[in-house]
Amino acid sequence: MQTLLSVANLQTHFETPQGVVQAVNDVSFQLKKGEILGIVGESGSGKSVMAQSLMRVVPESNLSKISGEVYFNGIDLMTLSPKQMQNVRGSSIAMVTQNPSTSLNPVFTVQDQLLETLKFHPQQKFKNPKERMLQLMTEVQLPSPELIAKRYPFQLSGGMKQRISIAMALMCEPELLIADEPTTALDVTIQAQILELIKNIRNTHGTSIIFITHDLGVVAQLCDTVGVMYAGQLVEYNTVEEIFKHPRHPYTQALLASNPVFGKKQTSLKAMKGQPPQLTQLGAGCAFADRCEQALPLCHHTKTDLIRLENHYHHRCSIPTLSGLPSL
Amino acid sequence: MTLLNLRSANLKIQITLFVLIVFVILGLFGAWLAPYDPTQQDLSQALAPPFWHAGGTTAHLLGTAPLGQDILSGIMVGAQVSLLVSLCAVALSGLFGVFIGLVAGYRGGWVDTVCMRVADIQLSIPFILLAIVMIGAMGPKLSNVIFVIAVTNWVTYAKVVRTETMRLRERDFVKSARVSATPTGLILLRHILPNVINSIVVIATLDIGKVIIFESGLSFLGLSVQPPTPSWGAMLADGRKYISIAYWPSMFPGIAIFVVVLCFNFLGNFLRTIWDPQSKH
Amino acid sequence: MNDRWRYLLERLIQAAVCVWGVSVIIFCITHFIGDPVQLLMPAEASQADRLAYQQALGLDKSAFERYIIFFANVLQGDLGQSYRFNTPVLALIWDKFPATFELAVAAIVFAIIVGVGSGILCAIRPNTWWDHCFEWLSLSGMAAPTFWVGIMLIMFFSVELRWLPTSGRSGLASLVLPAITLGWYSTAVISRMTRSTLLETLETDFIKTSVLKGAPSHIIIFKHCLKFMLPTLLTIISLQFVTLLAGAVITETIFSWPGIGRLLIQSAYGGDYPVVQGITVVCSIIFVLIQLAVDVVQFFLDPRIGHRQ
Amino acid sequence: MKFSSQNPFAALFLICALSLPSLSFSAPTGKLTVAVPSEPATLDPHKASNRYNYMFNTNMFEGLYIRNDKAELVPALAESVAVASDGLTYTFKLRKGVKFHDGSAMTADDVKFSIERAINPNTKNPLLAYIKTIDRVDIINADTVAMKLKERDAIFLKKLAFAGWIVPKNYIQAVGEDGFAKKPMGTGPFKFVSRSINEQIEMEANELHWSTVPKVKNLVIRTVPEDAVRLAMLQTGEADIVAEMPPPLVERINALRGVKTLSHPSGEIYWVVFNIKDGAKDSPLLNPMVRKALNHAIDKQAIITNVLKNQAVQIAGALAPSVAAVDKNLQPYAYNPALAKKMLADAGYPNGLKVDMYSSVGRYTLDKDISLVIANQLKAVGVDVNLNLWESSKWVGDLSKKYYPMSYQAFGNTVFDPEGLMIFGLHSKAFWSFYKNDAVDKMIDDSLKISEQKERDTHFQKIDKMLYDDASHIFLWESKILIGMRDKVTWRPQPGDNVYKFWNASVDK
Repeated sequence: MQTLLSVANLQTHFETPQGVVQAVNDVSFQLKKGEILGIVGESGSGKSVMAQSLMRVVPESNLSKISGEVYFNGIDLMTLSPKQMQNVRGSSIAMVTQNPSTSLNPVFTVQDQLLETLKFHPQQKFKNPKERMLQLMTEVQLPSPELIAKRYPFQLSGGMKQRISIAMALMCEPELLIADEPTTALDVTIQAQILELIKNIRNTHGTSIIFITHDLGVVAQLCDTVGVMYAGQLVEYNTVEEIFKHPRHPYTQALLASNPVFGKKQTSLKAMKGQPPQLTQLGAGCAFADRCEQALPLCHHTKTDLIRLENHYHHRCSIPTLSGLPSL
Repeated sequence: MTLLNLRSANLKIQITLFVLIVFVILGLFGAWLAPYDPTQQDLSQALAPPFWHAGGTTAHLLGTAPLGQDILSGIMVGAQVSLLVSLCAVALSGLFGVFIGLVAGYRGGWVDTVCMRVADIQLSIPFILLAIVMIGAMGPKLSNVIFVIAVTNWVTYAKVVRTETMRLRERDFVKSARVSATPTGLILLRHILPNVINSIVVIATLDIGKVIIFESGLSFLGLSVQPPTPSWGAMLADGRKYISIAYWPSMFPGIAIFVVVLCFNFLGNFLRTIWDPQSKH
Repeated sequence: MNDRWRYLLERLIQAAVCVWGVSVIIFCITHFIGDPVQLLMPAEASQADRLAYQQALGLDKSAFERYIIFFANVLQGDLGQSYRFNTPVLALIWDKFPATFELAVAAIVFAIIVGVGSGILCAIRPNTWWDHCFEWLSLSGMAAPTFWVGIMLIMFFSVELRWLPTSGRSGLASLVLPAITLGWYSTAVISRMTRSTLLETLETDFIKTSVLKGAPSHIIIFKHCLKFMLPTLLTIISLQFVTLLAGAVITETIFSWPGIGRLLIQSAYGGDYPVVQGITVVCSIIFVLIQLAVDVVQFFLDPRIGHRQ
Repeated sequence: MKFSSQNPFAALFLICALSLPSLSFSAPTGKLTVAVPSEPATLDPHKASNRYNYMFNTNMFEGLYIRNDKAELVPALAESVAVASDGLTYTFKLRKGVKFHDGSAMTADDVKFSIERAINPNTKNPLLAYIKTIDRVDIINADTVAMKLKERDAIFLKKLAFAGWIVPKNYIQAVGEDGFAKKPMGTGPFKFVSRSINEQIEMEANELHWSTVPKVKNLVIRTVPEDAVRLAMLQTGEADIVAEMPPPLVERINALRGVKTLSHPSGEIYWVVFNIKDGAKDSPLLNPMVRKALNHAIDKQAIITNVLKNQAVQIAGALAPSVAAVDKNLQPYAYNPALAKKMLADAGYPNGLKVDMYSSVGRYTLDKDISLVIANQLKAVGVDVNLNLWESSKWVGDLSKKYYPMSYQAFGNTVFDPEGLMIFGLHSKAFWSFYKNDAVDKMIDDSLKISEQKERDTHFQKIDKMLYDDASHIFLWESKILIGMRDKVTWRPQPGDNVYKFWNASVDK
């Protein structure tokens, strides 16, 4: 399959009074057309900032810089002018955010907000915006779309709002959909429906999806490939089977061990000890070293190696024997 | 850029605090620190210019007023009136407003309705009118000026505290206190007040500046503290008659008012930033 | 719809209660103003003349009686007769109100244009030199007494530059300085409030959604943010407007502007009870009406109102 | 134009001149803008209550007798008067050919109506006190009117010139009281155009006037309370004449280009009033020795030089030199703090005394500043003055309710005769008098019966000496009125009063 998105050495740094925050640190991955990539990690690991960096919507106030290459359909998004980038957002790449109750503007009707997306991208091919809207609303399984379109967001339930957010993201038929924890704020039953919906979108439209979550179960259910983020780094990136069957990075292993579904049944769940490091105080060594049960002395002060596997997959750990696979 | 901002913000707050400390020291001890008695007249020295002008002397650094009073001393001693009026008026209106706000917000129902209607009525009466009538009736004494400003200023506090209280009333820690039969007064004092005190202090700090400006407006209308008691507002207002022949009797008190009010505004904004990171002031 | 009418009716009753409360309070405190008879009579009048005059004005009746008469008249739309001008109070107010209204509107328009404009510019580029400049400017606006600003403006723009008339009410040029003077403080308040509200709004998720949708920045600011902020801004502006109407006294005195503020202070000083009472009652009615209007406008602007629990 | 009833030729000439107005007068041109700090309340001359009314009235209206622009008492709407020997009947011969602003003729009916209106208690005429002596008005024939007085009044004509404005009967009856106040009409040199309260009064030259057609076409009197703004208006040329400038600005105004100052005696005397009438039971101020000491304690000349910038003239007693024939031999109490202290000690206050002083703010020129100086100078001789500065109207309003042991006041001139001050400011029966001296009261009562001028002068000098000897007040000065005027204006204000007649003003292009 054709590669849609290729990210190389993406870095996002913030300057704060406490020092430089390395929110995203040397992230690389590739996404094929129609592929669903899951990004997992604890809160604060840089998942959302990474997604925002891809769309170049990181809050500007204290941004230091984004660097790296983000090739989308062969064009480096980092080299586009702000105007061109604005055109990419919402049309080629769309994003669904976490909290449906705040992500819709309370003072405009659903219809206003949906149709607007088309207005911002005059090059889109839908000649009848209203029809497109109703069609999408039906597709995201909103009951009586005509009626809902005229409603204000506060008159709708959380699940409905998230469906609308998804419909809004899909308005211009984007090639890439970034879903930033779209189910976190929802009830479990609704969560399942939304996941189903996202899967359907990929299946019917062939949309590539980056799905950000901290829920390993969701990843297992939905994704083709997985990136595990820790302290701004993609510590492990591989197919979903490999990640769950042969986790190579100690952090991935610990993550799986602490999860009721994937943790070993015979022993009790293992809570990960310690806290994620301050992103301003990343030393020379592995960021996970302090919490890593297998850490060697050198882990604390030596830069971790990027161990490349086939198909751009990789993991970052300096304890090669654990991987069981030869490093390249 | 960011770091620079922070450093300059730090410097700004240091300067602000310095100015305000000087202001408070003058307010408390100005009468002892001033080189002259500010009410002391010397008609032969009337309207002497500041020392850097031709004809000015270092005896009167900032020149003299129309009756020959020393302006620097006037400013130093006049700080007391500004300090007293602003602090007392804000404290009085704050206390009253907070009390009304707590009771109205916590009790709700008809108590709330009555309090809010009274607040509406208060807001509908022009401040100036109240000042004219009340100070007119009671005479332009310091205590009356404080009282009038306090009377017209409590509504802001009441409204803010009421809203906050209504929100906090539904919080679990208040509910549990209520369930455990804590007396209402104690709930208000121990559970609700500490949660609104920051907002109140911010409003009060900003209010102090506003009150100093109010006081000078009252001076303009002849409704504030009268000479011989020196006050910045009165000096500024009285000096305007002479503005075309001598700027100093009004300019320096004007600068004093400006700087102190500016500093209170800075301080208020600063407190808001550190206590309420959500806010973008 | 039923709820909406009930809401409106409730607000109307509240408004009426408010106006009535103001009338009582004002009636009571005008009692304390100096004796109108002494203020109105010249030095030559004898004590007997003064007593006769008092009787002629009906001031010999008890306060309660006078309030009943006053209130009954107000209900019939009669605010009484000015002692000083010997004309109906309502006619006087009608005569002088347009000047104040014109001034207050000009001042609030100035404050809105400069305040909202600068607030938006500051919020778009926070922490730039531009933002800092305006922070200083608006904090200065809040730190300078009105009358001082007015005299300085006259000194500079009228006397030094000879661009604008010093005072009086003759055409647009004469409106400029008083409007700036009166609107000075409000401009600062509105600018600061606009900036902080806009910054808060820009941080909201739905504005992030707009950015993600690829909305151009002018649409984000002027459509998505402003419509959301409008109720807040309206409340601030309406409060400022009322302050301006009531606070025009000083500006009107400085600029010899023939408005209601000067009439009010003269009447209060001169013991002209009926005018003081009349102006206050009219002012409070206007205040209450503006609040009501703002409520109604917000009702239409913010779909959430009326649906809150 | 100046005329007098003693000269029939002049009057004859006048009548001729009137019939051929184009020969004697060029058409009025130009606009004169005057800025004053305050304004009349009502424009009805019979309801006038402040001196801004008089400024308006004197340009709009005339009486049977008036003050001309040199402040001389001259017949106006009357040609002459005959006084009966008992002094109780005044028979006026009315001037012929006088027209109201609407062109209608002034008749004996109008005179009767006007005077009756002015003395009718229902009119609430604040100036009633001046003409209360009128018992009735009779029309003898079409151009003769007689007024019967209740009692003799030696200065009746002077009072009539101040309060006896003639208004059009038919017009008032047609438009009503309010209508008249809104659009007043008289016979004066200027006619009413428009008025906006707190803004301005606009007048226009009355080309039908029987003698004095003004030189300016338009007269605008603007109300500008701020001193600094009036000065600014003079500088920018927005005003041609600015009135009542604070004295300290005199040098500044003179330094401006194209502008000059005029300064003339106001007829208004300033003094510190002791309340020794009511409620002064055991006040130390009841002791004349104390009052004398206080008189010696004030350095009047220093105040006049440094604070008032010489815009005042020291007085010894209560009489204003510009209004009365003052006894030149009466010397002001000399400034002598040592003597003052000694006198206080002799009076039984060796350690000084405490006294409350109440002064207005904004009622009189620089009243706040001067009260402060007075308090300061009194303090220097051991009189601890507790100074209360009150906003003007509060101060006036409390005058009748509150006991002011000491206050800084002024008393203005209205009738160009010491009688005004005596009756309304010194007689113990007067509202504005806080002094009680039976001998003085008696002398004042007597003065009403003395019509011979020389005799009156000496009589008042005697009263003045009594006041001086009793140190009834701290006598300060007669103030001057400071006016700023642009060079292009030619105008001479009327002396002895702060009422401005603009009949003779002209403006160069």
